[in-house]
Amino acid sequence: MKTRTLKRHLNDSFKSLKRNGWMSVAAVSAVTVTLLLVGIFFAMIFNFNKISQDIENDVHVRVMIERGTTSKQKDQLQKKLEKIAAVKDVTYSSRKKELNKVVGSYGQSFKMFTGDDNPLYDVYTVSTTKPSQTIKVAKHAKQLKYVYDATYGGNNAKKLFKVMSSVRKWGIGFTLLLLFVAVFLISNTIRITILSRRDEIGIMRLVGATNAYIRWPFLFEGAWVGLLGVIIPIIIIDVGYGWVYRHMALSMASAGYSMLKPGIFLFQLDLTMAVIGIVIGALGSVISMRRFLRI
Amino acid sequence: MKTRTLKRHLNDSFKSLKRNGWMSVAAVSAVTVTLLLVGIFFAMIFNFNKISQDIENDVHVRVMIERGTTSKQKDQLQKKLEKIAAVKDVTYSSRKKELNKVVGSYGQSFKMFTGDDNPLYDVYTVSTTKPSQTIKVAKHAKQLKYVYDATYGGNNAKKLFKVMSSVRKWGIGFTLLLLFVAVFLISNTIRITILSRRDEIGIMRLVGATNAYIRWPFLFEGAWVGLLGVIIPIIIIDVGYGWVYRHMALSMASAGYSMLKPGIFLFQLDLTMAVIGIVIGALGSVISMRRFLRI
Amino acid sequence: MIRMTNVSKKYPNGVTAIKDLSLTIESGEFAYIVGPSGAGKSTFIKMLYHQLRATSGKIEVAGFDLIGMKDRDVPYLRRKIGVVFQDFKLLPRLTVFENVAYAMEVIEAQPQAIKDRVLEVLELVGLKGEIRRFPNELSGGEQQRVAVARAIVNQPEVLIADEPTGNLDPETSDGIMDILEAINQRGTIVLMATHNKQMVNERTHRVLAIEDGRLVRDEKEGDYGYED
Amino acid sequence: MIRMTNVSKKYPNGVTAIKDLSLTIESGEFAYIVGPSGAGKSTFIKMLYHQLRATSGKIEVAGFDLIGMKDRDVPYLRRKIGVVFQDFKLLPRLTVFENVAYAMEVIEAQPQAIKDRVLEVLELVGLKGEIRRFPNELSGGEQQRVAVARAIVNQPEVLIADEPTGNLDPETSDGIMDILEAINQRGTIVLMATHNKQMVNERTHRVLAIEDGRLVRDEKEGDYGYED
Ligand SMILES: Nc1ncnc2c1ncn2[C@@H]1O[C@H](COP(=O)(O)OP(=O)(O)OP(=O)(O)O)[C@@H](O)[C@H]1O
Ligand SMILES: Nc1ncnc2c1ncn2[C@@H]1O[C@H](COP(=O)(O)OP(=O)(O)OP(=O)(O)O)[C@@H](O)[C@H]1O
Ligand SMILES: [Mg+2]
Ligand SMILES: [Mg+2]
Repeated sequence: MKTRTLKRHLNDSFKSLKRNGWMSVAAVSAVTVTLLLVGIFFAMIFNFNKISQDIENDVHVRVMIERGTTSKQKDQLQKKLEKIAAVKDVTYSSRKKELNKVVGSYGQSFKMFTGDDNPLYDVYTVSTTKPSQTIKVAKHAKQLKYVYDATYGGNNAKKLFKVMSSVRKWGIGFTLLLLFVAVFLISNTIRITILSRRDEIGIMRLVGATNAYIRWPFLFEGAWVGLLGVIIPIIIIDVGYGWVYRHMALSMASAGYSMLKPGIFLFQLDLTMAVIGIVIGALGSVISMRRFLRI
Repeated sequence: MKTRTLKRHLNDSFKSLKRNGWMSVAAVSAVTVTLLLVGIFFAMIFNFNKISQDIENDVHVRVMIERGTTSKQKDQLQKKLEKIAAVKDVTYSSRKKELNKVVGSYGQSFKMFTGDDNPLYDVYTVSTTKPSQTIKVAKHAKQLKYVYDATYGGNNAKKLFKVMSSVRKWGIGFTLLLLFVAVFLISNTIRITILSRRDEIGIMRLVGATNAYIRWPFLFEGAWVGLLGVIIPIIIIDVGYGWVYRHMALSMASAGYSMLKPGIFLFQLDLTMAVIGIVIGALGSVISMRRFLRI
Repeated sequence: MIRMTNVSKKYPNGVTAIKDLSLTIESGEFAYIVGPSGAGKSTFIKMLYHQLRATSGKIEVAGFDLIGMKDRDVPYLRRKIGVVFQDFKLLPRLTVFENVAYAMEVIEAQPQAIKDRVLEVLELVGLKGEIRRFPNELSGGEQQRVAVARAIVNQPEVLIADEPTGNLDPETSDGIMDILEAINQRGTIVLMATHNKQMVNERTHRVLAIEDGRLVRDEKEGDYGYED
Repeated sequence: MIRMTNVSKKYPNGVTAIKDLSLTIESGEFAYIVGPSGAGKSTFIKMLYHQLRATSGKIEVAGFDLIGMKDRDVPYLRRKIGVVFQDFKLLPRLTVFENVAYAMEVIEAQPQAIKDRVLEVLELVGLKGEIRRFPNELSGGEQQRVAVARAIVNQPEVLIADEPTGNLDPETSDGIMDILEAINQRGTIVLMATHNKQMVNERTHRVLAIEDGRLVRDEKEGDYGYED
């Protein structure tokens, strides 16, 4: 294609966008609303994922050390623990400290067991790189020397795991669904606008335009619709996310979790939306007009 | 309006729907996809709500009874507990039983404390009607006679509360957003189809049709588009939800939670979708054509 | 009766298509509107059934005052006027029968009356065999005849036709003219823009010549008057 | 050269609009197509530039074999043919200038050449003052003249005009005819469907009469031939 022709196509696409008036506005706003939904939902689902991981990562393996283990042997044990695949870090907590924790949640009456009466064990708290590895690590740890027992969170944690992972599975499914919906709705809107212009396309054919020649301005017009449609969602998402991030960060942090940092995440999200809008706008346009490009 | 005229309008709307061919198909499929999204999302969010409530409801207030309290006094206490506002039910668990629980999660070494050595207390487990009342109930219980202490879940539960409630808050926000988006997208699609028929509307005006006369068939046509558009989502949601329910029910139950029962829930969901589709289809149609009904 | 007093029409793009035009057409008159392409004939006609609002002046048609008319009264004016549009303006999604019937349906006529009357006028314009077709399945002349049928179906007080024979062969044109004259005989005002010199000269009626938006000639028994 | 051999055209609705029609038009000829409304003139014309595919028979236009032609070759046929459509077929979103220019743009002409040539033909049809207007801001006759301008702008090998003067006053019609005859003088085939009896009789050329889909008359120096 000559640059002159390309320029003409670009020009034509602008003109057409402008002269289609309300039709263009309606198409652009369909893209806007769809992508706004996509953007907000994606921001939510990815953060939910992040936080649910934070929660899962809260769950550790408690490795109880047999009584009478010397501190050298403990060091040995620690090294062994650290070598288990998927172990991130290992922290030590004496039985005394452990008792204090129990006192905290089960009441003052445990206080009488301080000192040698303390029925608890010294403990290594082992955190894993992947939450799903917790059970495996616990089993492994149990077989090590000097280990009295190795437990992990218990029933509550298991439940939480299950809920989180099923919510996340549904989240992925819904993300894909939403993507499909967005693609469909945007291309469908473009299709309707093209349907209403079939006569125009027919006339272009009748005065000797090749299909390629007709297609280009429509392709560009679809792309403009997508581009214009993506601007508002990007602004709203970027500003809104920043606001939420600033206002939630503290309360999140106090609960031990954190949202995704705006920088890269927003960039990726914006890019995703722009690609959906522009690519689907352009492709939808070209694909919808195919059937009008006969005879 | 005469019934004859009404029949004619209905007739005209059918004809028009049929004769608009691909345009009608495109409009109907826009409604279909939008409502499918709404339906699936609503099914998810309401179930998520249900389950998160189940989880929250798992959290109880543990009221420890002072040692030496007679069983008659305990009954008194139970009655008092039951009288606290927002208390749903109160179950008794002896210190022996409690110890077994501790043994379960902290290891066999506690076994030595059975019998009179048992450092634990008899306990009333109090469940509240609203999870948010837990803290209040605990405080109240603490001040009662024969009560040694009253605690609730502890740190983990608090975290969970926070996460759940914020997820739920976001869920409501997103539900509203999705509703708005659905309404907008459906009416926008209808608007585009009407825009492409402005000439038609103009001709109707020119041959002496009143605005009301022109409006009715368009209103009905919009309603048909909505009605046709809602059929597939309803089928998919009903069948799909039934399937998911059957397949998830067991694993859910084993985790102690349950999904919403299909019966009434699906009826409400279907109704919501039908109302959105049909009402917005009809209204969108009438509102979009307003500006073409001048001169 | 149609009365225009000092009517002007300026389009948004700045073109003044009708300039200070005054005329009166009495009930029962038959008048041609002639003039070169772009003279303002269609603009003049469009103001009569309120498709266009005059920029200034007074217009009175069939007892309606068109200036300051409320939008909701416009349909009632139009029901007294039958119009053959220069570009036909048929409803593309309705069949020939339905297009003509539509004009009767809007006044909520009886279904049987509609059926009878529509078939009657379609026979009159020679299209009884095409009632199930859609406008895009018709020849240019056939579409024009459907437009004529629709304009006359309600037996209007005023019949306005913008080149009703532009796409017709002389024989068919004559048939249409016979119909229009018959309607005129029953007291309907017929107002017809045309470029058909022969017709204007042979079937003499009042002639209104418009040039560049002005009424330049108004003759009771006129002729087309332009040389070629 | 245009050659049709035993061509028939049956529409999907069952109407056979052209029946076993054969004819040859040599380069440089000027031919009228006459016949009553609905005779099949437009159908005949639409087959020549492949808007319609013949149901049977052979068609050859400007060196192209139209039967079994591939869709992608159709534009190249059409670039050799200028067409004035009965319903104008102007692009509603383009101005008068852009509409005419479009036919030159598709063959990727130089911008300056386009500008010069478009203004030239618009002047020829008397619309130089309206180049910035959109089709719906034009009178019927003006739209028709834009259609004529677009048809001739590329100096086509074949010029097909379906009632190019139906909406024009006799004087303007004469102007258009002058243009068509001048183009014909330069060797272009001109094929023109018309109902204008006077024109056919005064400017004598070959006359092809179609009735009910059949070629019923083919005269070298014919006349309109229908009485009224
Ligand atoms: N919608 C419009 N907007 C702007 N200008 C217009 C519009 N319609 C017509 N015009 C201009 O107004 C003038 C009169 O147009 P009109 O259609 O009344 O002419 P006419 O006498 O009917 O011509 P014809 O015989 O070609 O149909 C013309 O110059 C035309 O270009
Ligand atoms: N798209 C179509 N589908 C079905 N039938 C059609 C179609 N177009 C035209 N016809 C029919 O074919 C016949 C010939 O139509 P055509 O348009 O060729 O006539 P014409 O000679 O051009 O008439 P006119 O002088 O009125 O323009 C007519 O009976 C018409 O109703
Ligand atoms: Mg006109
Ligand atoms: Mg024709």
